[in-house]
Amino acid sequence: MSEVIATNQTILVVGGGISGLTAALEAAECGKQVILVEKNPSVGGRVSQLYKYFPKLCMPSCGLEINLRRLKANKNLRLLTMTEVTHVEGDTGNYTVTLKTTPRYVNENCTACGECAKVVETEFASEYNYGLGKRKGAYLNHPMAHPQRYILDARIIGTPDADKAKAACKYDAIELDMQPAETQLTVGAIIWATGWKPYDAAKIQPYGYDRYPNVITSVEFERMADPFGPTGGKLLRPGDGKEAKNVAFIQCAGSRDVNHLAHCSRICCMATLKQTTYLREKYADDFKSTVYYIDIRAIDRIDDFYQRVQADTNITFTKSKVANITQDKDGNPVLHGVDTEGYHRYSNPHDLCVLAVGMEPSVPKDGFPMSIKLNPEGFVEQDPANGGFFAAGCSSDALDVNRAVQSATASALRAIQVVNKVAGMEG
Amino acid sequence: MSNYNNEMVEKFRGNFLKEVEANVEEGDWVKMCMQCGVCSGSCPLGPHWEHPPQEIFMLIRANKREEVLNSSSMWMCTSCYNCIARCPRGLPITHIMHGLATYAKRLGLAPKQQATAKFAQLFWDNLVKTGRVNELKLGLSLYFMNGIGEGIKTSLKMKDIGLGMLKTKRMSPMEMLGGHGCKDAKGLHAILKKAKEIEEAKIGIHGA
Amino acid sequence: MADAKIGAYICKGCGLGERLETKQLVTIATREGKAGVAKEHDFLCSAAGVEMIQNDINNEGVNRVVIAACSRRAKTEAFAFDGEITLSRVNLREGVIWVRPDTDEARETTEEMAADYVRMGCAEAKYMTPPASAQEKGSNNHLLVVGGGMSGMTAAIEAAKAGYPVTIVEKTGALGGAAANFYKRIPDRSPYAEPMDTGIDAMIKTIEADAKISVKLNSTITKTSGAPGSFSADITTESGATSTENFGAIIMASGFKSYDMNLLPELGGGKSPDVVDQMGLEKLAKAANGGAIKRPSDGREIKKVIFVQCAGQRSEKEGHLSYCSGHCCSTSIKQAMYFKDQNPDIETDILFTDLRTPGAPGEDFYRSGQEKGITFRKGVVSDVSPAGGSLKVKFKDLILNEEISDEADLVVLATGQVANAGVDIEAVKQDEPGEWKVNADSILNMNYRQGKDLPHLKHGFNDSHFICFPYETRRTGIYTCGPVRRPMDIQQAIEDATGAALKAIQAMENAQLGRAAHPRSGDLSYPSFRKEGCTQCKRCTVECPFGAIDEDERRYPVFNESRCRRCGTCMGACPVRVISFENYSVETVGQQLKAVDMPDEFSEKPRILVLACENDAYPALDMAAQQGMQYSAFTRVIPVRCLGSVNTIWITDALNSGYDGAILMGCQKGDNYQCHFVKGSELAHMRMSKIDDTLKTLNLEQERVATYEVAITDIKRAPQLIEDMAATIEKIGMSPFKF
Amino acid sequence: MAKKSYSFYPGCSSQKAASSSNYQVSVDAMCDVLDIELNEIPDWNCCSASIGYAGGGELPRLALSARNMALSEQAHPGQDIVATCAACWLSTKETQERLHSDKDLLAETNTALAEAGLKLKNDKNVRHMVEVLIEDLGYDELGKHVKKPLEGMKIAGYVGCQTNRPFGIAGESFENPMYLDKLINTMGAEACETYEKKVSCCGGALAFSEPEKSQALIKDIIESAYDNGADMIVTPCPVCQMNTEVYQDQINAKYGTKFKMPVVYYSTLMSVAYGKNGKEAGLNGHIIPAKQLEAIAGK
Repeated sequence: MSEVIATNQTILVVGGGISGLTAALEAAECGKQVILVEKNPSVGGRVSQLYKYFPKLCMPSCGLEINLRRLKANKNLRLLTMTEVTHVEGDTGNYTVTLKTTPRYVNENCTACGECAKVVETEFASEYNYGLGKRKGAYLNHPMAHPQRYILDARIIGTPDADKAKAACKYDAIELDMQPAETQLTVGAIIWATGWKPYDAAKIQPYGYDRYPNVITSVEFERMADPFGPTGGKLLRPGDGKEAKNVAFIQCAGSRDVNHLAHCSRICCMATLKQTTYLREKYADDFKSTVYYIDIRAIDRIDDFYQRVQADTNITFTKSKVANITQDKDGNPVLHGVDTEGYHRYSNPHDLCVLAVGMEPSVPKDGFPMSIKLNPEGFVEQDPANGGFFAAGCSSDALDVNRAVQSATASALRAIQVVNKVAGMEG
Repeated sequence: MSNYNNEMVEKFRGNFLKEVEANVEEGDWVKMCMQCGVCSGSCPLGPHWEHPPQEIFMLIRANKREEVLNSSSMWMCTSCYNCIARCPRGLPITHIMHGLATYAKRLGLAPKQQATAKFAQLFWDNLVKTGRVNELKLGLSLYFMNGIGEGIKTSLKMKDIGLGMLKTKRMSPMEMLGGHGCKDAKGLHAILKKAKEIEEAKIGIHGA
Repeated sequence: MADAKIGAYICKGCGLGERLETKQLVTIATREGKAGVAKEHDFLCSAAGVEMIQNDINNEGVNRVVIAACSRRAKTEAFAFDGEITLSRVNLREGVIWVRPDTDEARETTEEMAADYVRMGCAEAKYMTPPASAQEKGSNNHLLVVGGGMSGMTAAIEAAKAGYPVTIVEKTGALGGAAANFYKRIPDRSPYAEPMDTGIDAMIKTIEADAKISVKLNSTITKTSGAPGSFSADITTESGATSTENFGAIIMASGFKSYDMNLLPELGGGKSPDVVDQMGLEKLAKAANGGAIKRPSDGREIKKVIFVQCAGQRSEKEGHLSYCSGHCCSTSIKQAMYFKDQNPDIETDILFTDLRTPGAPGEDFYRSGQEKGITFRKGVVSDVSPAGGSLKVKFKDLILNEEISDEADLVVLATGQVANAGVDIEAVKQDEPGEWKVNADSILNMNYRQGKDLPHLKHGFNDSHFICFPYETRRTGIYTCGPVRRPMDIQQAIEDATGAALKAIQAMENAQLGRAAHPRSGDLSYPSFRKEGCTQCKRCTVECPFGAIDEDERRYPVFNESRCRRCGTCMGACPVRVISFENYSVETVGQQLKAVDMPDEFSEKPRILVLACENDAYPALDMAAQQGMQYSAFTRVIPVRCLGSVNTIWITDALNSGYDGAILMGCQKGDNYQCHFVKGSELAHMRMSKIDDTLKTLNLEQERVATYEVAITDIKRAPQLIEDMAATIEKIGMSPFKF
Repeated sequence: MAKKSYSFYPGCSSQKAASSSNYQVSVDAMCDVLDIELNEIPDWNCCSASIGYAGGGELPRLALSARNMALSEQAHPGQDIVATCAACWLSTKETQERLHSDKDLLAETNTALAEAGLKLKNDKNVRHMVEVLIEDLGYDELGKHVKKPLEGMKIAGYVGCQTNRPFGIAGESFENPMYLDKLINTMGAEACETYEKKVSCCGGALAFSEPEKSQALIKDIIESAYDNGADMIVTPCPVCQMNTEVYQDQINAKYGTKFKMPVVYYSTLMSVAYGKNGKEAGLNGHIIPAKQLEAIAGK
C-alpha cells in the first residue's frame, strides 16, 4: 500500500456501501480531501447485492456505475479496501485513527484478466450470495466489483492453489507473503457508514430457518432473483430445487419484537412488495403469494407502489404475525396463525417461505473504535457528544436507500463544517 | 358477590381498560398489545377460544366488558406459555388470562358450569385443606362435581385408569383417610387468609 | 495551444499480445491514424507503461493520448495523466478479444476489429481538444434560501456553519414556518418517549446572531436568472420595493400546505369547530401551553378525542391524496400525548389502517404512546357528524370486524401535506422571450426558457426521480428540501435540508472551477455553438433536460454553461450541427465511424455500428465480455454520453458510408425512465422514428436501424441484440452503399 | 466429583403413592449414582401449580411458594432450591422472579408470611433437576456413569411446556430444545431428532376439566412419536408423563388407534443406564411397561 497522506483537514469515511460512497464523493466533489475505508475487497455494500430497487424496480448497478465513475475520476478521494478502523483517539478536528489492512495477496498490478481464478480449484461459500452457491479461492465478487482487482481467499494461502495462482499471473500481481498492515492517520472528521446486516434468522425459532430448507431470508431471495445470482435468476427451493410458485412472505421477521430487534426496520415491507413483483416477472400469472404482516409500512409517495401490488389478485395480504412454521411431508413450509382481521385461523402450506429479516447495525454496541452515543437499538445518535464523528445511512437508523443517501449527504456537510473550521475558512 | 360487580361497574363506568389495569393480575400490560395475533395462533386449544387473547385485548380496549368476562375463552388456557414465549411485546399473556378468569369468577360473571373454573376451585380447596394435594379426593370430587349421576358415569369411564394407578402404586385408597399434609397447616391457613385479605382490599372486595 | 500530436499506445497484456498482431496495430496507428508517436508495451497499465506515456507527454509533445488496451472502465486511475491532453480509450480487451473466440477461423475478423478500433481511436483523438472549462465561471458563493421554515432555517444555519454567507427570503412576517405553530415535535433522541421542544426559537436566535445569515421577511422572489455561481434574484417586499442580488446557488424550501379538510365533509371537515386537522390541534395545544385543551365550540373540557388517520389520504377518491404523508401516525401519537400528559383520564383513540412508525424512533414512540394509555384501533372511519353537543364517529373496527358508533368531544383529522411547489411548468404555457412576466403563484419566477419553477415529479412534489441520487435536480444549482420535496416530519426535514445545503455548496464550488455536477462530475467540457449557421429552430432550448439554454429576443440560444450537465442532448438535437463540446462533438463520433475500413459488398463482411449509452449499455457489453459472452466480429461500438446526444447525421453518414446496420442502445424511457439525463433515450427513440424517411430515400430496409432500451443488467441481452442484427443482415443482405 | 447438596422441593405428586411417586424413586436412584444430595424442605406445601389461580388468586398463590422458599432459607441456607416437577419449579421460580421485580408484592407477601412467623429474603436460585444435571455436572460427567448403554433404543424426547417455557434451560430454544435428546444419546440410546411434537402441549391440568380437547392434543403427541419410529417417550414432567401415558386406552377407544407407547422419565432412563434395577428405577410404576428398559434393568 503506497503512502497515505492525511491531515486534520482530511475527512475519513468508514464503510464503502452506498452511504459511505455517497458521503465520500459528495465531500470530495466539494474539494475536500477524503479517505474512504472499506473492510471488504470491493465497495458497493449491500445495494450491490440487490437485484432491483423499490419502488422504481430499477437496477442498483446503474447508480453504482455512476458512483464508481465519480470515484475513479476524483483525485481528492483515496480508497482503502480490506481496511478497518481499530482505534480512534483525539477530538473534533484532530483525530488519530488506527487502520488495519488485511492482506489481499493481490497488488495494483492486477489487470483482472482472471487467469488466477481459472487455475485455483478450492471453492468457498459465496459471501456475496449470502452462502447460496460457491466461488473460487481466487475471485472477483461480481462483474462490477471495484477495485477491479482479484483477491485470494486467505484460506488458500499456503496451499498448492496459492502457488498455482501465482504461477498463472503474468503481471507479478500476486504477493503470497503480503502481511497485515497497521497505519496511523490524522483526520479532522469521521463519517461512520458501516451500515447494517441482516438479522440472524436462525434466532427466530418458531420459523425454523435452521430446520427447514425451504424457509429462507429476504436477502437470499433477492440473490435468487438476480439473473447473475446463484440460481441464474430462477426462484428455486433450496430443499429440492423445485420452482417456488406459491411464496409466503413473513414481515417483521426479527423486527418490532422485544425478543429480537425492538425497532421497525422500515425497508422490509417495501422489499417484500418489490419481491412479489419478481414472482410476476418470472411466472406471469402463474403464481400465488401471501404477505403476512402487522402493518404495511409503505411510507409517503411509495404508498402508490403498495396500492399497485394490492391490486394484483394473485397476491394476498393477511394481517397476522405467523405463530410458527412446520414442514409437511413434501417439504412445504406450513404457516400457522390467526388472521386478526375478524379472527380466522389458518394453516397454509407454501412452496417457499421468505422471512423479511430486519436490519441490525453491522457494528455491535461494543464494537466502536471510540466511545459513541448510541440509542438502545445500537444506532448512532446525532449528538454533540459525538464531536466530529457523524453517522451516515443505516448506522444512524434503519433507512431505505433514498434516505440513507440523504443522511450521507447531510453527514458530508457536517464533516465539512469541522474541517473548514480547522482550515479557518469561515468568513 | 354480584354487588361487587355492581360496585366495579359503578367505579369504572365505561372504562373497562382501567378496571382491568386496577383489578386484574398483570392487567397493566393489556394496552401494550399491537394486535399481531401471534398469541392466538400459538395457543394449543386455540380453536376452542371464542375470543383469542389478542382479540380479548382489543375487546377490553373497546369497553366490551360483558363480552370478555362472560366468555369461556380465558378458561381454555392450558398454561403452556407459548404466547408468552412468542409475544413481540413481551406481554405475560398466560397470567393475564388467568387474571381475567379469576376476576370474572370473583365478579360472578364466569360462565356457569365452566369445567375448568370448577376444577380450579376444587383443586384449590383440596390443597388448602392440608397444604398438599390429595389426588384421590381431588379426582373423585372432580368426577362428582356435576352431581352424583354424572359422577358415577365419569368414575366408571375412569376406573381403568384408577386401577392402573392403584396397580402401579401411584394411587392409594389410604389417601381417603387423611393422607399427606403439612404439619403446620394452621400457619399456612393463616398466611393464606392474610394474603387473601390484602389482595381483596386492593381490588375493592370487602366483607369477603 | 500546441499543435495536436497523437500518441498511440498498444498494450500486449491480458492476452492482447498473443491474440493480436500488435506490431500491425502500431503501423496502422502511424500510417492511417497519423499518430506522431506509436508504441506497443507488454503491460501498459504498469508503472513502467504509464511512465513511458507520461514521458512522451512531457518531452515529445504528445497531447492526444490514445490507449489501445482495456475498456475505458478499467484501469482508469492508472491512465490519469497530468497535462493538457485528451484521452481516447481503444477497447481491445473487453471490446475485441474477450468477445471473440480464440480460433484460427476467427483470427482474421478479430484482427480487423482491433485494427478498426485503433483507427477509430486515432480519428477521435484527431478531432478532440482538451476541455478548457467554461469561460464565464460564476464565482459567487452566497447561498439564497427561499423559505424561512424549519427546512430553510436549517439549510441556512448549516451552510453558514460551513463558512458560506446566506440570505433567507421568507414571504411571511416571521421565521419559523409551519413548525412555528407546533406546540411540540416528535422526539429525535432516545428514548423517543416524550414530545420535545420544536427548537424553533433557538434556531431563530442562532440566525439573528449569525453575521453570515441575513433575513428578508415579507419578501418573495420575483425573478431568478443566471446560473450556478452567478444567479441573480429580484427580491420584492410586500410594499413592492425590489432589490436585485447575486447568489451562487439556491435552496427552495417552500414547504407545504395542509390538505383542506373542508373537502372531507364525510369526516366532519368544516361541519363543526370540534373537528380539526393536525395543524389545527397544534394551534389549540400551543394556546393551552400545557394546560387543559378546551373544546373550540364551547370551551368545555375534553373527555374523549378520536384521531382519524389517513384522512383524505392513501385514497383513490376524486380530490383525495393518493399518497401517504408519512409523519401523520407519529404526529397523532404526539398529539394524543398532549392530552394524556395533561390528564391521563382523557380517552384518546387513534383509528388507523396501517400504523406507520418506522425505524427505531418510530417504534419506540409507538410503544411510549401505548404506555401512556393511548388506544389504537385498526378501523376505517365512514362518518363523523355533530350530534347533541358532541361528535358521532362511525367506523368499522377491522379487528373485531364490527361496525362501531362512538362519541367524542374532539375529532382530529390526519390530513396530508400538499407541496407548495409553485407553478407546474408542464401545465402552464411559458412566456415568450421578451414577454416574460412575473407569476404570483411561482416560487422562484425563473426566467428560464423552460419555465418559472422546478419541474414537479409526482403528486406535485419537487423530488428527485432517482433512488440513489435524491438531490439530482433538473435545474443545476437549485435544490429543494423539506416537505416541498416529499411529505415529511421535522426530523427528516432537518436531515434533508442539511443534505441540500451540501449540494448547493458543491454547486458553487463546481461553478468556480467550471466543473460539471454529476452524473458527469468533474467534466470540464462545455457546449459551444456557432451562431452563424444557427437557424433558431429552438430544438436545443426546448429539449435541454436541465433548462440550461435560454433564448434571446431573436430566438438564438443562450448557453448557460454552469447550468449544463454535459449530456449533449442539444448536440443531438441540432439539425445544422452547430453545437459541440471540445472533446465530444459531431466530428469526434462522425469521424470514428468513417474511419472504419469498409469491406466491399461482396466480402460478406458487414459492418454494424453500435452507439451505446456510456452508463448502461456500454458497461453491459463490457460485463458480457467479462462473462465470456461473444458477439459478431463485424460490430463497431462507440460509447456516447447519452442517447440524447446522438445526432441523426451519424446514422445517415453510417448508412451512406456502407454500414449494413446500426443499433442505438439507451436507458429505459417513459414515466419510469432510468436515463440520468431525463429524456435522452426518449428523444433518441423519437428522432430515430424519423430516420425511416432517410432509409426510404436511400431505399434501405427499415430493419437496418434499431433503437433499444438496454439496462446495465442486460448483460445477456445486449450481445444478443447485436447477434439479432447480424442475423437480420444475413437475411436482407449487405448494404449497396459500399464505396 | 464432590457431593452436591440442594434444598429439595419434591411436590405433591412425588409423594408416596402419588401419581409420580415412581419419578421420585428414579430420581433418588439417579442422584445416588451422581452423588447428589437432596435435602427435602421441611414441611413444604403445595405450589398450587398453574391451575390453582381461579381458586386462590394472585397473592395467596405467591404466598404458597413464598412459604416454601422461606422454609428453605431457614433450613438450607446457601443451597439452591431444586424441584423435579415442572409445575413446582415453574410456580416457585415465577414467585421468586415476581417478588424480586416487585418490592411491594414482596412486602405484602411477607406480611402474610408473618402470620406464621416466617420471613422471605428471596435470595435463592430456583432450579429444575435437569438444570442441575446439565449445568452443575454436564453431559460428560453424566456419561461417565453409564454402565448399561441403552443401545438400539429409539426414544422421543418430549420436553413439553413448563420445563421449557417461559424459563427453559439456559442456552436452549423454546421451539427446539436439544437437552433431552442429548441426555438420551448420552445414555446410549438414539433420540428422534425430528420429533416435532417435542414442545407441544398435552393439555396440562385441563386433561381433567377438558378431557376431549386435551386428549386430541395427546393423540398427536403420541402419534408423532410412532411416526418418528420411537420405542418410547421420555419426559422431564410429571403432568406430561401422566397425561401421555394414562389416557392411551381412552384415546384408542375414541380414535381407533392402537397406542401402547411407554412414557418414562429421564431419570428412569438414567437409573437403568446407570445399572439400577427395575424397582430402583421406578419401572414398576408404569401402567404401560417399558419392556426394553425392564429387559436391560433385569440383566
